[in-house]
Amino acid sequence: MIGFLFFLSSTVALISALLTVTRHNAVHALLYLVITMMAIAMIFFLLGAAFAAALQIIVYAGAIMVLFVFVTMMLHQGEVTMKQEALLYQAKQSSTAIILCVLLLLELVYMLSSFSTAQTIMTPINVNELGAQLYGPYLLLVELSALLLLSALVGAFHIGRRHQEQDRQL
Amino acid sequence: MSGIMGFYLPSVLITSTSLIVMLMAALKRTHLLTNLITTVGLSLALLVQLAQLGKAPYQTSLILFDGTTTLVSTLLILAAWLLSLFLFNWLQNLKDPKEEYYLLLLLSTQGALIVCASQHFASFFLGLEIMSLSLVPMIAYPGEDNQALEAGIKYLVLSAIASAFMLLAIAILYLYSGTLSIPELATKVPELLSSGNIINGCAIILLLVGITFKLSLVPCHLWVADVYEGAPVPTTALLATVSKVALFVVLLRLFMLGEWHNQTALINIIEVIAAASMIIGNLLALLQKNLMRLLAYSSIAHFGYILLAILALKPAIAISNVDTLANEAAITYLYAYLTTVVGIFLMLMLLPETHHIDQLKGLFWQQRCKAVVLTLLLLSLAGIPLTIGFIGKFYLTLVAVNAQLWWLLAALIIGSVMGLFYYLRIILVMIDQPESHSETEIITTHTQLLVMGVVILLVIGGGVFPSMVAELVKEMIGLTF
Amino acid sequence: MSTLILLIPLLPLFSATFLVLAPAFNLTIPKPWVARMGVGAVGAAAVCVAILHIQLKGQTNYALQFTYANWINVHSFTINFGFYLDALSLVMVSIITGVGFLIHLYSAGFMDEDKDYQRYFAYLNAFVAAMLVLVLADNLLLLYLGWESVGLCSYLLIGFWHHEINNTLAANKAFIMTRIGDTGMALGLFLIFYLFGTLDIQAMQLQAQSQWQTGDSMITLCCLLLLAGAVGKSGQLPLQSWLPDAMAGPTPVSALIHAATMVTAGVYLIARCHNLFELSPLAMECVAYIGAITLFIAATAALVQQDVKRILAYSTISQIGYMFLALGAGAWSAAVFHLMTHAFFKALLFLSAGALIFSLHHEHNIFRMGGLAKKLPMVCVSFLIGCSALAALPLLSGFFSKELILNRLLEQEMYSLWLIALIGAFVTAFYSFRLFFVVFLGKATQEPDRNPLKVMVFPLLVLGLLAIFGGIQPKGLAVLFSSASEEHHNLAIILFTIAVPLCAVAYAWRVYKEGEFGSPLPNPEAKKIHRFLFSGWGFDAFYQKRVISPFIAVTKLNQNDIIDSLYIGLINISAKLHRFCSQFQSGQLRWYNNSLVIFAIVAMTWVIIK
Amino acid sequence: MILLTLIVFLLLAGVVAWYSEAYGSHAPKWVAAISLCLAWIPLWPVLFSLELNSDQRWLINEVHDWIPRFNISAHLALDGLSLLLVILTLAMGLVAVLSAWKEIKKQTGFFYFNILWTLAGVVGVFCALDLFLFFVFWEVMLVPMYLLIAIWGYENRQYAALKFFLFTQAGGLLILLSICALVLLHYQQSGQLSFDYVDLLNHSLSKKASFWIMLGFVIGFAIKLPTIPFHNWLPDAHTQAPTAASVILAAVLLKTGGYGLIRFVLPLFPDAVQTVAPYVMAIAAISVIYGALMAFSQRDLKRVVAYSSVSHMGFVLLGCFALNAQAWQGAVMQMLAHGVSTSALFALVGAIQYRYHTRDLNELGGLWQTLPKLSAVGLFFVVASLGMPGLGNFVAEFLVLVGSFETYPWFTAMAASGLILAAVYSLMIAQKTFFGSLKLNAAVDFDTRETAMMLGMAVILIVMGLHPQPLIDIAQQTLAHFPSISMGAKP
Amino acid sequence: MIDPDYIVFFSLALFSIGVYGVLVRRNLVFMLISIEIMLNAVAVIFVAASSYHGTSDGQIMYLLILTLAASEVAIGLSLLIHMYRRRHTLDVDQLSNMRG
Repeated sequence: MIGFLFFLSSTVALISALLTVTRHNAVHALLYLVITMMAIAMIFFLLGAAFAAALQIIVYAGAIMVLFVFVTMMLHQGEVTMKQEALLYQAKQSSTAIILCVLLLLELVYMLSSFSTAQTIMTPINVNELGAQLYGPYLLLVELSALLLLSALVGAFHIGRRHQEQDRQL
Repeated sequence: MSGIMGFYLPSVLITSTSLIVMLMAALKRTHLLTNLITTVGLSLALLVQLAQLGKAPYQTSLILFDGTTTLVSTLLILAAWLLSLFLFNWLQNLKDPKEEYYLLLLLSTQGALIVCASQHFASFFLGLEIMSLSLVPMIAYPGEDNQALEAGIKYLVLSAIASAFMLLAIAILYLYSGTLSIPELATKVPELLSSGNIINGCAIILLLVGITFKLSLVPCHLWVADVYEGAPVPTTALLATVSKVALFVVLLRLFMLGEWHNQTALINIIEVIAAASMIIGNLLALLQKNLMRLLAYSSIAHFGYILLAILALKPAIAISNVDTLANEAAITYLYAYLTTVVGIFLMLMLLPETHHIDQLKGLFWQQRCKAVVLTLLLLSLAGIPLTIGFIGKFYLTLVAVNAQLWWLLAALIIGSVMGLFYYLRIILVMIDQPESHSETEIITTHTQLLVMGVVILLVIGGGVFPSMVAELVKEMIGLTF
Repeated sequence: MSTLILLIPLLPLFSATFLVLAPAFNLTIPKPWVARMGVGAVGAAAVCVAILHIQLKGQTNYALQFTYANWINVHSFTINFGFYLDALSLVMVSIITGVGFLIHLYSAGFMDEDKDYQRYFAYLNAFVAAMLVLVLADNLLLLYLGWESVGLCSYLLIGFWHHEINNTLAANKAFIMTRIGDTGMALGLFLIFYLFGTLDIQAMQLQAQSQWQTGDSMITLCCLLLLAGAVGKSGQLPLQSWLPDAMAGPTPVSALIHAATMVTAGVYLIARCHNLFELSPLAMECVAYIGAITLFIAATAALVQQDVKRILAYSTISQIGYMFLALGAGAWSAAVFHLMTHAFFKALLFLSAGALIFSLHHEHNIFRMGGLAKKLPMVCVSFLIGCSALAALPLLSGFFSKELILNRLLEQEMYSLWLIALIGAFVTAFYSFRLFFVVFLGKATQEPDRNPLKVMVFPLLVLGLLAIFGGIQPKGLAVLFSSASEEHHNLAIILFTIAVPLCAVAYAWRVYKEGEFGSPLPNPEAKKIHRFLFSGWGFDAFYQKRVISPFIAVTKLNQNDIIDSLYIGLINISAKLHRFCSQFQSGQLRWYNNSLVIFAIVAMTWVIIK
Repeated sequence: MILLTLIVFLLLAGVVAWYSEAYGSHAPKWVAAISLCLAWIPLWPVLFSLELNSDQRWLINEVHDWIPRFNISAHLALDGLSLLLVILTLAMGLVAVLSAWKEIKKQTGFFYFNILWTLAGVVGVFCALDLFLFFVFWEVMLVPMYLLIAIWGYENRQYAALKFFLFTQAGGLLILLSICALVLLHYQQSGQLSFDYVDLLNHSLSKKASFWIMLGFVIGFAIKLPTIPFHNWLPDAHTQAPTAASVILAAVLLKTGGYGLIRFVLPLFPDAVQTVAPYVMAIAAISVIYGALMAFSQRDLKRVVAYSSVSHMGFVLLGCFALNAQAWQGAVMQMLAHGVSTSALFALVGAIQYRYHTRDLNELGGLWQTLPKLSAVGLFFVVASLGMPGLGNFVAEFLVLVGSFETYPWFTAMAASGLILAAVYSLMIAQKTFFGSLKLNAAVDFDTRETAMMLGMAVILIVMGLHPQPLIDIAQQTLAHFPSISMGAKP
Repeated sequence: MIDPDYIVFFSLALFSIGVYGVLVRRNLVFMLISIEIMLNAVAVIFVAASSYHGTSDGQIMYLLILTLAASEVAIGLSLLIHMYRRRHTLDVDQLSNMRG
């Protein structure tokens, strides 16, 4: 059952990921991406990482993707953008990239397949344990994450600031 | 406990300074005060860090404060401190708000400190991201500047991709070894290798993608020139020194632990990277007229040179047993590179709007002091004796000869000669007599004189009397577990 | 006595140094004092030689060696400043100081109007000093010093009137051609040092005699290398062509350097090293043949020259050829004897020619002269004496020495060489009287505007006397070379050899008595031969074509240094590579992304393959 | 402390000269000239006694701590060879200053600063016995020389300066590699890390190792010497350099190459040297001839002299690798004599250039008619350069050739033909410059300063030619310690 | 029970898709999206490995990746807006003023 669910969700995730990177319409792509996120959350859940699955949906699909959608909607100008995008990306012209990606995948798979994990028993990690670790030996990481977010905040704030003359243009 | 606190104190100081700066910006923006606070904070951090030199090492599962860490941390803070001294004048000419820059500077320095102290992939990764994500806004800082924007986007996207590759590598390592701690991993690597698989190699390659990108080594060097050119000068300085040096320490740590010389394929790859960086980096710089691009290319070459030290860490067939010399070589070269390059960027900050080599024409006759300092710094980059650059190169040559890396040494020679060519070309331009002989000595402030003095002291003092540097480095390298 | 010998070269040297350095210290010496100094120094040297003669009077077999100072001392290589005096060097010293003094005296008058009076005497004194060092040296390196120094002085004096570019070219030619020989000689010195471990002439020859067999190829090589030097200096084949051009210098210089002394240095060298040469029959043969061929070629070339000095120059070459012939035949003393007599009569001839030129506003072409016998009687007489001695007319000095040589050739049964020498004698007599007749008989075409000065006449007188009565072989020479030749002269042959020059003179009289000359030659063949002879058998053209032109062409070709293009190529390649690498810096973000991925793929492939 | 004092004194004098420009543009040259005269004072006691130390090796031997990490010390020592070359350096430095006296008008302070620093570097090279220190000086002297050429040079100065620096730097790096390899191999054998020459003399390297290390040294020094095919920097550098720099370049900088060969290559690798000797001598002989041919074809007077340097320095290389006492002495003498004669020629060309602003042989001519003193002096040095007996060059060349004839007669014969070619190009200089009809306007002849300088050098050359024994004896102090090698190759 | 090999394969495939997106898309939005996909792919391995090894390290890494993704997106989007304002396009190929 778990196996089947895994196959199902992984197939969904891959297909929607593929669709994500090939769409011309950014909003569509983002919606496919949300589906991918959901599917991945499902896999997390199957792996026994319930907390991760929840975060995947809340933070990723919920917060980050919404941010994306918001920005995209802001910059989206309907048909014009679509036409532009159609010019910018044509699947036919991406044969080199496809070859590269397939090569990369094959090599990675080949290299990793040379090793088989002996242990295949899953031990779910509960939130308790996670929290104990996170606020125990890894406390520093939490603080550093704060710094990371701070720098992102300041950076985004500074760059995203509206300039006087640009206001007039928009 | 106080001893342990001492190790954290510089970071705490820097972080607190950044918080104060943020609060200041939120309450009332005063550039001068912000500058002052930053400088004071960094000075304090530098002092504290200096006091840490020579202390017994300390480690947690995430962080390692050994001699190397403290020494390199000192250098990193020093670089940031020197930059902060020059920032005021430079930022004054900018239309954008100024305070954020200090904040980001402090944060990226903090990130670098964490990177160079990390002995756990989580802390390494987080430090790295703090550093690079703070750098992105710093690169794209001038809002009016299209080139800065372009550079910022390029850096962001590429560094995200590089991070993704690095994360993949870490994930693979974690998947198969079950640990994220670097020393623990090192103990498990032989076991992994014994089963005759290539996972370790695969992971290291992926990690190398990220590292070569951050160190701008060939073939992942393409971004560096564009970003240097587009970014504001102090950011470039930070990119060229702090971020690279911090990362290199991790690379060094990684290579110190494992039994790398058994993995010929990897060694081969690193050899090729080193040789290609030396040759291609210098070739790219050869006829380059844009100063920033030139410095970018030369930094490629310099990190190619320094890879020699990595390769000499555990040589397959050494001439003689020289203990930790390769390690010392790497650190000494980092020291030389960092001080010199920071010096050069500081000088360029004093010469605003200098992008093209020809803009330096006649500098020697108009602003003698600056030109002499710049000349000395360039000579140090070129590795001419009596500068710290030569001492670094001497160390590298010594260990490379010891490890019998003859082909790489040939590349080093070719690269050095090419390098000398373009450094000398800059000097030539500076001493070229301008048509109109105008003595427009731009007044240099006391701070600037002080900073130039410090740089010259580090570069020439270290070159003429290298024993202090050598002894310090040796002592610090010795402080390990 | 050692001081006396030392003084001989030092006196002229001091004078030369003083005259050279005076302008450097802004010291102006009045002209008469310059002459007094220059002439006086050589005169004093001559007096020293005279004293030497008196002191050595009665001794026949003497060899004095004095070491004055150490020069170079490295390991086993020891060279001293030392002089060696025996009969040979005494003869040479006497000639140099004696004839030298006369020529200096003559120069004081001849150069009277030249503004570089002082420089002239400085050079001339330096030359005398160098020549004296050459002949007095007791080792080959010191000899080489003198040897090169005389070359240098010769160069300076040939190019004395340096504003005329041709003069300096002639000087260059002289120096470089002799330098070619000198380099061979230097190699000879290396070889000698290598073989014998010393450069001392006497010690070296002693060793050679005691330790080496006759005909050893090493010895032959030594001799041939020394011969190369001698050939160059003495204007022998194949390095003879500089000497005619060397006439560009002032005439007294030609008399002193290019007739009496320097050019005979080669003869001196071989005579000095005769013990060595005796060990190598092959080398001796070479010397003889070189001499014979040279004497013939030069004599025939002298036949057709028009410039009075060139005639004399070719005749000098030819006469030195005789000396070489004598040397090759082992007639050492005869060679030196001929050297001496030649010095007298050739100096006389040159000085007379100088007087001629002096009187005729520097006219050199004999065909523009004529009928001067009455107008310049003094010159005419001295010319006559000189020509007669040159032609070896009986009882003049040249006769005795040439007679000795011819005799020796017969004794050695070198008949072919003898024949050449005889033909040479005929030609010599012919061209010398051709010169005399053309200049002094016939119609007067040019008026002399002045007569030779008194200081010039006196040397002519003395030399004339010497040319007539100088045919007494110095006793010491015969003893030195131990060539007490038995006098079993075949009277018929003697008469025959006397007759040959006389015939030649008669024939010349027939051809040139009425000044019927200068008419165009009848047929083209004769013209061709005339041109060939006139050019000195075409050596100059040959060298120009085969050596100088290719040399210049090669150097021109490589003017920009072919090796430099290697480095320029390197620069170009670097620039090309730079542009190639820069292509990849396209600024395209996606290409940069690609580079990361490609690197990962390639690196992993390598790991997999490994 | 004597040697350190000497070097530091020169460095300080340079700084003083630079700053003295504030007191007028004439001040620096006086500072430079006076300090070069004062620089003799530390050497005074040595010059008089010439007494060796207790170890019978050095006149002065001083060791100062420097980098204990690598056991590198500032080991400065003076023996016969070094003494001769240091004397040459100081003397020719003075000549350089004098020849620049009127020529340099702009930035005089910095000019004399560079001159003095170059000289200090060269003195350091000649005195350093620690290989690391030697290398440091070796490179340091390049920078001020580079600046001299690049700032005060003629038309194409930047190209020439770059070329000069790059060539020597490439050679320098090879030397650095060799030093490192030598030191490490010695360390492995003896367990003692040392850069000291005296320690390293006792190495026992394998044949292969010593061959390669020696090759690095030889190529590095050959570039500096220079021999073909590494000579191309020289004509350009000489031609474009200001007179004073040309003088220093010719007089002392080239000598560092020869000094390196004699000081380091010969004693350190006696066996390896033997294996390469025939090849190196062949190259040396070709250098002699090639340089002479090139000199003849040039039309720029300075280029002629520069190529003649290539030819003359070929004799030094020949002498070094002939491996016997005469040839070594000859090589040392050649360095000294060439130092004097060629720098005199450069000073002369400088004087001509100063007066006529041209060095083109086709434009010159007939100078004797207006400048008799200059021409006479010029003729003297031209003659010296063609190896006239009685002058220093002859003694040197003769000794070299005598020595090398014992080992390789054929190469010697080849090199000897260089003597003929020397005459060819030297006389061409004389003819095209001093003789012939006058093509240029009259000019002022030598003044007292120039006359004194030139006559001084002439006297030195004559003394060297007629009484070289004192110099030979001094050099013998060094050469006596060389392993005597007899090749035993009979012709 | 999920075979670890499948998980690895899945995440590598996802990663490659992300790489593909980065390589071919010229629109900056899509590039950022593709990077998110790559990060997610890595996260899958971390979480899976965490489960297999029974250590919480992997999940902590996942949290960190989450933080990183958020920060990166924030800065990336702000740059994107900035670029759109100045250039009126999102085509990164037009960002090639600097080259050589």
